[in-house]
Amino acid sequence: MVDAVAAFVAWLGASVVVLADGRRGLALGAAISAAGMAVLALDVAGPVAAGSIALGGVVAATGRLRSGRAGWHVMPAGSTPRLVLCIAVALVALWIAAALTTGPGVSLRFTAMVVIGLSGARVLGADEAPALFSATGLLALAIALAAGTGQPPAAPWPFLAAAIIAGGVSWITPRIVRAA
Amino acid sequence: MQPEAVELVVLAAAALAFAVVFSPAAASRRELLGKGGAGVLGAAAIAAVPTFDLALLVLLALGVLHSVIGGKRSLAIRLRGPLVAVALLGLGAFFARVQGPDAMERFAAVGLVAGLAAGVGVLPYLHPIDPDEPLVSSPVAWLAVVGPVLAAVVVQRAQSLLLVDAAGAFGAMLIGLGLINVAWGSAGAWLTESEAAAWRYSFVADWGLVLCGMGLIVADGQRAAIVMLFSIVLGRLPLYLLSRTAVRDKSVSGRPVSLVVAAALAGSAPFAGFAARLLLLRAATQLFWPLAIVLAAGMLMWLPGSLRLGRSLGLLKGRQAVGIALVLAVNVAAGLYPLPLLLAAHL
Amino acid sequence: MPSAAVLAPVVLPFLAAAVIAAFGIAGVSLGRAAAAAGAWSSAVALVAVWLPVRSSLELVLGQLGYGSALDLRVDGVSFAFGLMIVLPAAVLLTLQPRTWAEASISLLGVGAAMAAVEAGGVVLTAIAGGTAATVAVVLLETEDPAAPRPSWALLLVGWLALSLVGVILQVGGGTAVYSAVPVATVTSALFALLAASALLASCLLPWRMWPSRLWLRPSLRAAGISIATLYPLGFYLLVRAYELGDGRYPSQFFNVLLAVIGLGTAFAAAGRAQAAATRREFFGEVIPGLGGFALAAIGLGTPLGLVAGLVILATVSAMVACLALLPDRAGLASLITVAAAVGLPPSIAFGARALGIAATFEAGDLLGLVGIAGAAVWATWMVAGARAIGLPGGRGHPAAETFPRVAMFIAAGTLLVGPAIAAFQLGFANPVAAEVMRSSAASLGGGLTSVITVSSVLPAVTLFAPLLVIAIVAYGMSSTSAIKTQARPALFKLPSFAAVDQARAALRSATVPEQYRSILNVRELEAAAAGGGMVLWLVALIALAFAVTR
Amino acid sequence: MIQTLVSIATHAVALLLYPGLFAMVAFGTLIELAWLRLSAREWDWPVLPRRRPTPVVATVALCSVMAAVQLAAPLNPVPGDERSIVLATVGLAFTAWAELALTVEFVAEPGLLLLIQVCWLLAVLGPAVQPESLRPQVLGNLLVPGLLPLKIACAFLYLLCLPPLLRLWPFAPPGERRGKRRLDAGRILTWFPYCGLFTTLFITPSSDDAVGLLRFFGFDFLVAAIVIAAGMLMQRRGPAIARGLYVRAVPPYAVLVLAVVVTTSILMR
Repeated sequence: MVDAVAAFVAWLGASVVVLADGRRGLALGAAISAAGMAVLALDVAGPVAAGSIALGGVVAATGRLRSGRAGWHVMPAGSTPRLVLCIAVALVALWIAAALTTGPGVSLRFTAMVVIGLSGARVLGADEAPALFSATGLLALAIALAAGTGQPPAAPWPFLAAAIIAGGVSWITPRIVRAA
Repeated sequence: MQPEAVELVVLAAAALAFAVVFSPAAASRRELLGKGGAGVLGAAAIAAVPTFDLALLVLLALGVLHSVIGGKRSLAIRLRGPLVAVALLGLGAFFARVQGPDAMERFAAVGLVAGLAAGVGVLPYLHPIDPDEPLVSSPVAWLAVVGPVLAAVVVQRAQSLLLVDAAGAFGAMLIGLGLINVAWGSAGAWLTESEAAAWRYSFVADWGLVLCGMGLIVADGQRAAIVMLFSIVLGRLPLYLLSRTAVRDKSVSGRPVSLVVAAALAGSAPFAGFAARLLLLRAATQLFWPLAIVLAAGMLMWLPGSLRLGRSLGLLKGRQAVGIALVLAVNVAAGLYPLPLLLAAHL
Repeated sequence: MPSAAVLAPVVLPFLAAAVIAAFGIAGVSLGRAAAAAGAWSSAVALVAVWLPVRSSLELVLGQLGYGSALDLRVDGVSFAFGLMIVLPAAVLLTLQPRTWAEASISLLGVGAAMAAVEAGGVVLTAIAGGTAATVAVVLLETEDPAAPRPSWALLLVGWLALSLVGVILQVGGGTAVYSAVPVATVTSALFALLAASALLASCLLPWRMWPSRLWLRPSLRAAGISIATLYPLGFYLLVRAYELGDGRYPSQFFNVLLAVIGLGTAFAAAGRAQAAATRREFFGEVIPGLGGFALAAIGLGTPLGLVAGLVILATVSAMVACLALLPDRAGLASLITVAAAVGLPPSIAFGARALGIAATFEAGDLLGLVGIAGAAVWATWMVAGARAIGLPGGRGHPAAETFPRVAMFIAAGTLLVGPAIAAFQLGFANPVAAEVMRSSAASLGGGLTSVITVSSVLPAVTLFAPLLVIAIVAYGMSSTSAIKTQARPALFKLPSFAAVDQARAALRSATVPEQYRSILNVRELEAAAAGGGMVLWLVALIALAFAVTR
Repeated sequence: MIQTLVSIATHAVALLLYPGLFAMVAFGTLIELAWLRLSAREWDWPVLPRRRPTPVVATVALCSVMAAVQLAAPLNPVPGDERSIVLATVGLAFTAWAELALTVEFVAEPGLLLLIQVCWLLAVLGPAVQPESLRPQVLGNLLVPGLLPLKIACAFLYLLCLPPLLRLWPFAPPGERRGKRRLDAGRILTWFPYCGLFTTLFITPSSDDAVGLLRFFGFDFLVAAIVIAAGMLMQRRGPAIARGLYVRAVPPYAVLVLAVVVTTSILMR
């Protein structure tokens, strides 16, 4: 039951990142999604992995609060297609995770697919740096989480690496990007 | 580490060294060394990390790094290719690991092939280009430095991740995409208006043959791919570097050197491209001989584009002329005697 | 004789090219001496390797990486074709002044062509031949970018097709080495591909292509070298094809087809020659004409046809050197060259063509009709030659590169050695037949004085010698004052390929109708594909997923 | 070595005396005088050809003697197996075009003449396709019923083509000078090879004795007479008839002969 809630939370966070344009919305989404993924990682890869994801999420959210458009800007005007995207991806992921594939770890499979899918779609659709880098952070965490599906992960390295990337990416300020 | 990937990292390092030595301006040499070095290190990291997921994370980091170092194109465009590649490769690996119907395996193959195409920057996921963009931040960095290593890693991992049926679909998709890129790339190199785009399309055309080689599961296919990647990294890339000075000056040279360069770019004998084509025809003949006929016909489409690119090399003197001679000599040696390349990659 | 000696004829030109280039870059031009040394040393090395042994000497080193070992071989075939390539090139490199770059590139071409004929397998021949073609294009471009040169695409098609043949042999038969390929591997389809690549490599086609057009270049330095190195290679492949098929082509249909293509080429060249406006245009058709006769003879599939074809090819290589050195003006040199070109008796060209026609009758199965056609084409060449004697010289090319006496000596040489055709065939052509037609080559006989065919004997020495004396006396007594140089009408017009040119122009100017242009705008299509749009990327992913689940 | 020298001497004798140069000049002069006598309205002795031969005459002489020694003339010093129909045919083909080398004006209707020469080549070489033999006397000696239609068709085509090849047709070349007629040295040299080749190919070989000689030359004179008659007929009928014959009749007939050659070869395989 905990895993299911964690999966929902991860999806909710990823959806917020897709729907929000303001720094607060993006930070909140990153944090929520990381939290959900951390809980799932605890079962799959142990406390170090879960801690890495959680820490990565916190650092990412903190970094995101420093730069980007002020305020929440969650579901701004014209974001209906993104909303439809979040729901559709969730439904497809759920169908694949629960009905199509077999074996334990339905929540893990759902979360990996939905976070990778939504973050990839956000990268494809976004133009501003904050949204792009937030999605990048989530993508990194999801890739590490996906490493846990199938066979048991031998080492926590993917989670550590993902955390570093997620955390580091959010501290890249738009000024550096504009000057480059 | 995978010997093939190691060899490609070494070739990328050699190409970087060539670029630094034969680059016309001092300022660009430092930039080349710094940013180019980071690219080569990133490629090495992709090859070195023990698991596929870590490789994806390294690729993601490299993508972010490449987008941040600047360039004419917008951040979103520079970030899109690598990140979509990571997402697709991640999903591909994920589908390969979960138990489920055969379709899941095939979706895994789709994810890996699409991710590879997005990472390298070939059809259908061409990275948008800007003619005035410096080399290190242009898509050619993915096509000629990181892409080869990424391709080697992805193909090798795919062989372990995918079962027989999905592996067949994986190979078939690679060959299909390869033929599309051969046609589009060679036509683009010939007909497109801007010279820089023409050079990019010529890389895409070469990648078409690489994908076909990787898709042909026989040993000769892998050999063809590694020799073709050699002719990209240590043939087409250095010549592209040298031509960038001429392209801006719009000086088109009718000198015979441009014909020799055109021959090297067109994969004519005795350059490395011809040896790669020979191996590719061998592999195709072993698998399905009509494919060899199609490939042989496709190989002729390099000619007009290569003549154009050869002419765009301009009147190069002194150090650049020595650079061209060195590139041609290396390609002739590899074309006549590619065995060391293959042994180094354990093929 | 150490087997490494087979490397010499290939390596020596490359070495000379490197030395000339090194000195040239340093600002010192070594002139003709170095170039001549490179070429003549290759010729001497080839003879030195072959004569003492007079059987095949092979060097096999390690694998190269594409399924072939480095396998070089000097046997009867490579000796004959090697001489046909290197001798005219050596003469031209010795006499004609060149820049160091042109000399160096020319020697690269000679070396590559020698490697092509010494290669022990089809794949190596494809690589070396492709290299020789590339070098020839570069050489012609170096000398004069504006002058006509071969279509690079056409040359590349030929050699790429040959590499496909080599690959199929490797995959189907386990090897592409000429002497080791299992006969069953050479199917009709594969042979058709091999024959097509041979015809493209030497451009043995009825249309007016580079073997004719190169002679109209303002300077003939690069043209002579290019034709000397490239033209024999297509015939070399057709001769080696006999070795692949154990002395025969897969079906007699190919023998007839190649003979007809050869005669078609010779007739088309004759048709253009008899319509030539200047003597230079006439001489431009001599090489394709002789090549057509050689192809017709070699394509017959009998030992007599093969040796007749080889003797004609030897005449072709002599004429390449002669025509490149001949000035574009009237005079005795020009007259003798015309006589040699049309094969006035008792020249060696006359004897070889007569043997070629005789071979068609003795090959049986209605091939005699090819012989009749051959005689008719030869008659057309007689008309063209007679007409050309009175034509104006032509545009002319730099005096520094013309040597009328040497050209006359070469042309007269082909006339005077007519009586020695039997000896020449015995030493030059029979070893080739023995190499590629082992089972049927024994029928060739006659020794040094005559050529024995199935139904008759050509008394080369005993008939041609007195005939030669008669010719010398008769022409010695006559005077050429009566020849009137004038513009002469053509006897007939070949069907001009205007229709082909119109079709090509229509294809080039074809455009999409105005109302559909917005849909099929290539520029916009390219922009969309290269724009990296989200929709395109997602659609592509879905398409791949859909394709995979079929 | 001695055998070779003897053979060279034999061939030299054949080339210069018989059946070579001397026999050609003798036979040709007689026939040429007959032709001049019959074809001219008022007769007076023609001027002898120039003492110094032109390249045309030299070429015609060279090629004609080579053709003449291939004939199956009785007592021909050249051994039978060393004769070839190809050498004879090609040699005579050269003689038709030697004059074109000097100037266009000396050759009437060159295009049509080339067409007729191709028909003549078919007539001469056609009979050799099926037997696969190149010895003239062997072809002449073939009396296989299956080959007779072919030989008859080729013989008729051969005779049809002779008048133009010997320039007896009514097309006077533009360059021909009026006034006193000069003996045509070129034609004199070709009468014997053309007539002798017909006799060799289409009449059974004669024996190597006086009777054989009479028989062989008898047939030669007969062929010459037929050709002269045909020439005179065409002279009288005028150029239009002659052009009509050689444009609309001879080529189609040659195609028919070609069909006969192919059919005969297929049937007799």
